[in-house]
Amino acid sequence: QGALEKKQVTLGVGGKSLLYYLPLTVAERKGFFKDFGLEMTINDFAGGARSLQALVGGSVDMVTGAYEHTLRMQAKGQDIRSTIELLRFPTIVVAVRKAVADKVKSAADFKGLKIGVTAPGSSTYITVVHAMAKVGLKATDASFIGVGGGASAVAAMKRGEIDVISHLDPVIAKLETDGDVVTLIDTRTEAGTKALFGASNPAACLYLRQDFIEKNPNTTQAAVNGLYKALRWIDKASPAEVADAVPEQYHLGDKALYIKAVQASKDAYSKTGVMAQDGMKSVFDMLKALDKEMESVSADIIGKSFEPRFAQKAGTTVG
Amino acid sequence: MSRGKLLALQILVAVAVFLAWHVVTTWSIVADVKTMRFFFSTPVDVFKRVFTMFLEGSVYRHLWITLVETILAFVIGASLGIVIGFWFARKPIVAAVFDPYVKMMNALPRVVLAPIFALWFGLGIWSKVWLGVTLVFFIVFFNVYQGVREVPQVVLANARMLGMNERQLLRHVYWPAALAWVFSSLHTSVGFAVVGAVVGEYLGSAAGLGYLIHQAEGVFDVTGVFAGMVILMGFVMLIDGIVTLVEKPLLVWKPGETRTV
Amino acid sequence: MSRGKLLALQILVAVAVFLAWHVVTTWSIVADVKTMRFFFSTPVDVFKRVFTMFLEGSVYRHLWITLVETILAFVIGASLGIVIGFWFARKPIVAAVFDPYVKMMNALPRVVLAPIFALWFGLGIWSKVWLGVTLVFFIVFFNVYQGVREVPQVVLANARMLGMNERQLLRHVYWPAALAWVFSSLHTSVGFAVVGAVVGEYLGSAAGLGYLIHQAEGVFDVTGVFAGMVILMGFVMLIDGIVTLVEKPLLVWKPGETRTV
Amino acid sequence: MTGAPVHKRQGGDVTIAVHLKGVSVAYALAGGGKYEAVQPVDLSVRDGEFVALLGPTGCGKSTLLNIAAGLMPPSSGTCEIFGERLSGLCGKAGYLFQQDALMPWKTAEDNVAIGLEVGGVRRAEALERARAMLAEVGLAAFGERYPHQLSGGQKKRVALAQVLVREPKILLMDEPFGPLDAQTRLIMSELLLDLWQQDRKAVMFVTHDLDEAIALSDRVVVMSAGPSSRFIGEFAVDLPRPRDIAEVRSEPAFHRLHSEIWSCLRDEVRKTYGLTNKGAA
Amino acid sequence: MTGAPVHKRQGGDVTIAVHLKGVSVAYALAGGGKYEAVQPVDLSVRDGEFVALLGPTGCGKSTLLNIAAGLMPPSSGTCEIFGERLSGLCGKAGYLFQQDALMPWKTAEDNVAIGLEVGGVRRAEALERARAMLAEVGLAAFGERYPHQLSGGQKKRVALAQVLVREPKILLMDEPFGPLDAQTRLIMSELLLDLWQQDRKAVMFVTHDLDEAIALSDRVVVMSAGPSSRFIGEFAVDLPRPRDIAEVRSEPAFHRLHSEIWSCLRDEVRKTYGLTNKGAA
Ligand SMILES: Nc1ncnc2c1ncn2[C@@H]1O[C@H](COP(=O)(O)OP(=O)(O)OP(=O)(O)O)[C@@H](O)[C@H]1O
Ligand SMILES: Nc1ncnc2c1ncn2[C@@H]1O[C@H](COP(=O)(O)OP(=O)(O)OP(=O)(O)O)[C@@H](O)[C@H]1O
Ligand SMILES: [Mg+2]
Ligand SMILES: [Mg+2]
Repeated sequence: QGALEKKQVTLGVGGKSLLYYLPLTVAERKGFFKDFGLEMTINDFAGGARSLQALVGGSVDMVTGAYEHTLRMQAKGQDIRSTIELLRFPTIVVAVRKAVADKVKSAADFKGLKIGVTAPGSSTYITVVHAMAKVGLKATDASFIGVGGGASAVAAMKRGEIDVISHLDPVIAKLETDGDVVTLIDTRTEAGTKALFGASNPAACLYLRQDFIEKNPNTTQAAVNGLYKALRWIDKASPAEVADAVPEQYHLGDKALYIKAVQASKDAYSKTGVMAQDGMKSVFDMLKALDKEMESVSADIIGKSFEPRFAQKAGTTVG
Repeated sequence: MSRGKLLALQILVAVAVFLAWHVVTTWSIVADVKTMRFFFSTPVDVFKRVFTMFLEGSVYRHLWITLVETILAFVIGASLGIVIGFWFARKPIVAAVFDPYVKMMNALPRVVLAPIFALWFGLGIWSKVWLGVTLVFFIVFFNVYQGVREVPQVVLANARMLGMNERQLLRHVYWPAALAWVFSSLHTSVGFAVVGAVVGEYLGSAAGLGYLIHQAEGVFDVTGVFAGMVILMGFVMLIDGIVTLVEKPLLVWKPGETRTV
Repeated sequence: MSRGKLLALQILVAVAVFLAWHVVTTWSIVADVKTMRFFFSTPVDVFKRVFTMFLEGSVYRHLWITLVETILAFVIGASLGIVIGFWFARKPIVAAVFDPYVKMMNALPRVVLAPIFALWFGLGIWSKVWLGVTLVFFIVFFNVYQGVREVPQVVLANARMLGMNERQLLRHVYWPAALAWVFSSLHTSVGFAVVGAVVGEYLGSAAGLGYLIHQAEGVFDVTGVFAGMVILMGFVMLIDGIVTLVEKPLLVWKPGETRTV
Repeated sequence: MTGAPVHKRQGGDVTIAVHLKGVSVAYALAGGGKYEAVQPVDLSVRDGEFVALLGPTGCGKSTLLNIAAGLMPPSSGTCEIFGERLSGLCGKAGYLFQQDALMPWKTAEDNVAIGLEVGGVRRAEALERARAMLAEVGLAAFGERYPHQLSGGQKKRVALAQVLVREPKILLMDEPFGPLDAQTRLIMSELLLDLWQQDRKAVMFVTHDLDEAIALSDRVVVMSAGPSSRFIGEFAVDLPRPRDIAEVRSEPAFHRLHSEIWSCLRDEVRKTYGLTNKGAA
Repeated sequence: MTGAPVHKRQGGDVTIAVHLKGVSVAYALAGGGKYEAVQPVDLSVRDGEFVALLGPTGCGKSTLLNIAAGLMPPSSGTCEIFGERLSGLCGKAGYLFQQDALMPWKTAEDNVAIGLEVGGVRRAEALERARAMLAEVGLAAFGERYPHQLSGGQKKRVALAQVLVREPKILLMDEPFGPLDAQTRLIMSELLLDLWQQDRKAVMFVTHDLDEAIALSDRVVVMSAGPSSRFIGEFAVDLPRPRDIAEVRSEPAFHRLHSEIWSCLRDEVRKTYGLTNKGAA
């Protein structure tokens, strides 16, 4: 491995404590970035969109965020590329409030319901709309309510202001343990993801600007290596070991519950760091179908959206 | 200065701003055009968007909701600020005891409070209204509190000698004396009422300008974000204009510059 | 009222609040205890947490960063507000031309501006500082602007007859006359400086109290959120205390209640 | 109907309206010091009596009126109003302040009417009476002006109307005719005496115009220069009532009193003018 | 050293300090109306001349001083100061306002010293001169008081010191001795005359005290009652200078003048007092 062009790097993430970004936390806590000579400052943002904006603006060097962002940026002519896949499945869960669970059995019943999503336009929103589209419903058939990321989402469901929620852990875990909801669609598992998207669906990844990659290939490689090491570690570790690795606050005050949640989504973490071609295509198709701005974009951008060489190299060099 | 000349100058400023905006998003002067557009869109696109939004008519519903929230936040916040401001100013003991708590509460980041507001008031307009109220209230409150204490002592003594009781003093002395302060705070807080409503919508809602902006932001539609903000600004000018209209006749008694004709 | 009695009353209020908080999070009166704790934690836990935070020492770094941001935001925002407020008040044409733009800018939701600030000022303290400045500035600005126009006409005329030029008028007349308004606005804006810094951190950062609160919120660690807010409040009291210390000697000339002995 | 006995208090048959008993006043200064304005003095004003208060500038005349009005507590002694110990504001008194004290946000007529309105008079009637009173003080055409649109003397007359229209039992007047020209002064004095005559009020009247003091009052009280001023002379004015204020000045009794009080005052002022300055050098 | 010629303007050898040429003033009223306070008048005050301005309350005396000070523009006509047309403030004049105009946030001595400081005098020296002037007006012990801690007459004297300490070429004085007792008035008048004598300034002096006007001035100008007031009389005061103000009142010339001006004034006030009221009814 060549000398690092840049030792001190800043990384952006939108909601570091989410299970979605577990590999990052593991790499940080276990010192995997340091192992490869990086001094990593992690900036936490209120949402993935903000971390991406910081990347474009140049205030962070790299971001762990949704793969979908790189596609959107490519479509806008911003050359942003993902370098390693962290999460194979979106881990988004669509659940329905207990009280209406007997009437709402699938996406086909969403007509006229109030659906809570993290934010209008976000991936939680797109996932539900996709599910509805599959059964012939349009987005306008239900009303979507942005409920935000954290406790306000829980509050909205507990107060009965929404009938369906499309969200991630820990909101889902909280609602599930409190027995407030019944799960309809679960993309934390391979089966659930395949059922909804027909393929894997790369979610979290590490992405950077192309010019940064070009100028700092070794630094990029080091960051990928660190995350790859974390992926390998997660693959081998037991859920309990994972729970011990993260800060205590992440446990939601209930370690057993956290272990259960890790168990539920452990399969979703990428095994190789390399995205499956059909998975990328499935994300692209979904965006194209649901977002007006993406309609005219050619499929060529898929090729530019992911650079497999770093993950592949990590696969051969990192044990 | 004549109204016409003033308007011309104001338009000049606006044109200058748009020109600058246009230039930096068209040529790579300060930064790469692509990056600039990613953050600032272009003025032409933004105004096209605003135009279509109004033409299509999709925006009216959102505008209406934000308007209602803003006005409610403004009215409730200002009323509370005025009432409690007066109360504190007239009851020094109450003021002394609660002073540190009021200041503490003013320092709570409203963004963090959003979930609690959602819990108490749901995701409808009321959680937004109360978010706005927490901003408006403090601005008005502090100014009223100060305004009441600024009443000239001798005018106050005279009013008391004329037999006014506490209620009458409020109405005939404290209130008019504090009015200039109240209106100064109202001009500041109009903006904050809008901010409260929009941020509330932004943090969780089903409609409103904040919702639109948030939606646009989620898909990196900067043009949409800026279009939302432009509408927002027009909006504030409107409400502020109403405040000024109310203010004028209430403050005619102000000495001001003596004018000969 | 004696200082002792006042303090006792203040503590009483605090105790009452904690008691209420304790009761609703211990017994299912208003709502299920589990739900209440999810949103409000319990006072005992919160104070335990604050205690450990200080004991462990992990909090100091964050506190220091937020302190620096807050103070910078406060000082810069207040200075700008004072300077531009005076400028506007003394140049009616400038004021008339820019008036609508100032009001528009005041209505921009700061949350939406955060990415632009990050673009301009990076993710270090400066983007937070400027976020705070945009809050502090407007509050101070509007009050200074009003304060200058409230100077009694005859005092002003007298000062001018004494031969004061514009600069001397500013120093000897406008400034002292507006001082009460300035301080009133400073008391409001201390809180907003903190809010600006914390919200900035909350929206994207690597350190600071806002970062801590954001971290805690992300994992539903309400105890952590409330602990952060409690620390924040202590914080504001401190800065506000400093403002009051500065204010006292500057406003000795205020008539106030005449006292006989 | 002649002057009141001096240096002797009345028996039970005459009510005493204002009774200052051993009243002294010391102001708190910033920095903990104090300034003794008035040393313990006694003063009683009978119901229906017109007392003029004279004294060099800064001697404590306004201070004593403030005490009688209940606007501030004396440092020692008590103030009794119609036999009742005063604590808080004196509701029976009307006070014409030395400074501008009109509400700047009310027009002249509103300023006058408000005193009636707060007493429960209907607005329409209050306004009517206010306008009538403004006409009496020569300001009928200025009812709709705000105070800042009036001249110094006009403001003072609005304040006068404000006090008189309420017909208080006790009148406290601090240089009511200060900024008025001699002619208007006479007219206002006549007005005041007229009203006083109709319904004998107790009046405490501060003025610097010795002629005016004698022409109007039953008794003239002279104060020494401050600090720690006290009463240095009381003079009963034994001129018949009703008086023609313009004419009364030509009576010999008037002249005698005038020169008596004048010399009492002059020595005091000259002396203290030197003293004050030396005290500070 | 005797009085100035009246009704005739001077030739080239005497400088005219203040020259109001056809000045009229109409105030804008709310609601678009206007109030003509003064109809076109001419007045010239020669350098070193002491002119007293007399007139019934509300006739426009303060208005004319404001015009001469350059605080507001006349509705018609012009004001010339030492031959130059005035636009904006008159830098050569010192103005003692009728109302309280002290800066409430400055102590008495700072209020007096500031006028020197802004003129470039070092603070230490300015303070020293301020203290000396305060001593002259009998307030040596009150230098560190804020205005709200002073009595009415004390505030007026601080304002007097504030104006006099700057030694302006033109003095505009609006009832400078209003709230002072007769004795202090005399002392202040003497002080004013002393200073004026040393370095002849042009003085425009508004007062309601006819004795004072005659005793101090070279010329007395009488205004008619408002609205649209004009000059109804000018009287040269041919009394020798230097004058002893207390003594001058016993001279026969004084008495003659006094009764002349008095009757001129009385008729005017009585007449207008009725008129104003009728105009509004
Ligand atoms: N708030 C105050 N603090 C300190 N001293 C004061 C205060 N108010 C008045 N004094 C002093 O008390 C003394 C009496 O004041 P007061 O106003 O009663 O005088 P006065 O007799 O009314 O004088 P004038 O005729 O000038 O109005 C004065 O020497 C004044 O300086
Ligand atoms: N700002 C104003 N707007 C309208 N009218 C005014 C204004 N200022 C003064 N006036 C009127 O102009 C007239 C002259 O006022 P001015 O103050 O000059 O009187 P004055 O001669 O000084 O009286 P005084 O002896 O009572 O002080 C008065 O009738 C007054 O009501
Ligand atoms: Mg007095
Ligand atoms: Mg006047």
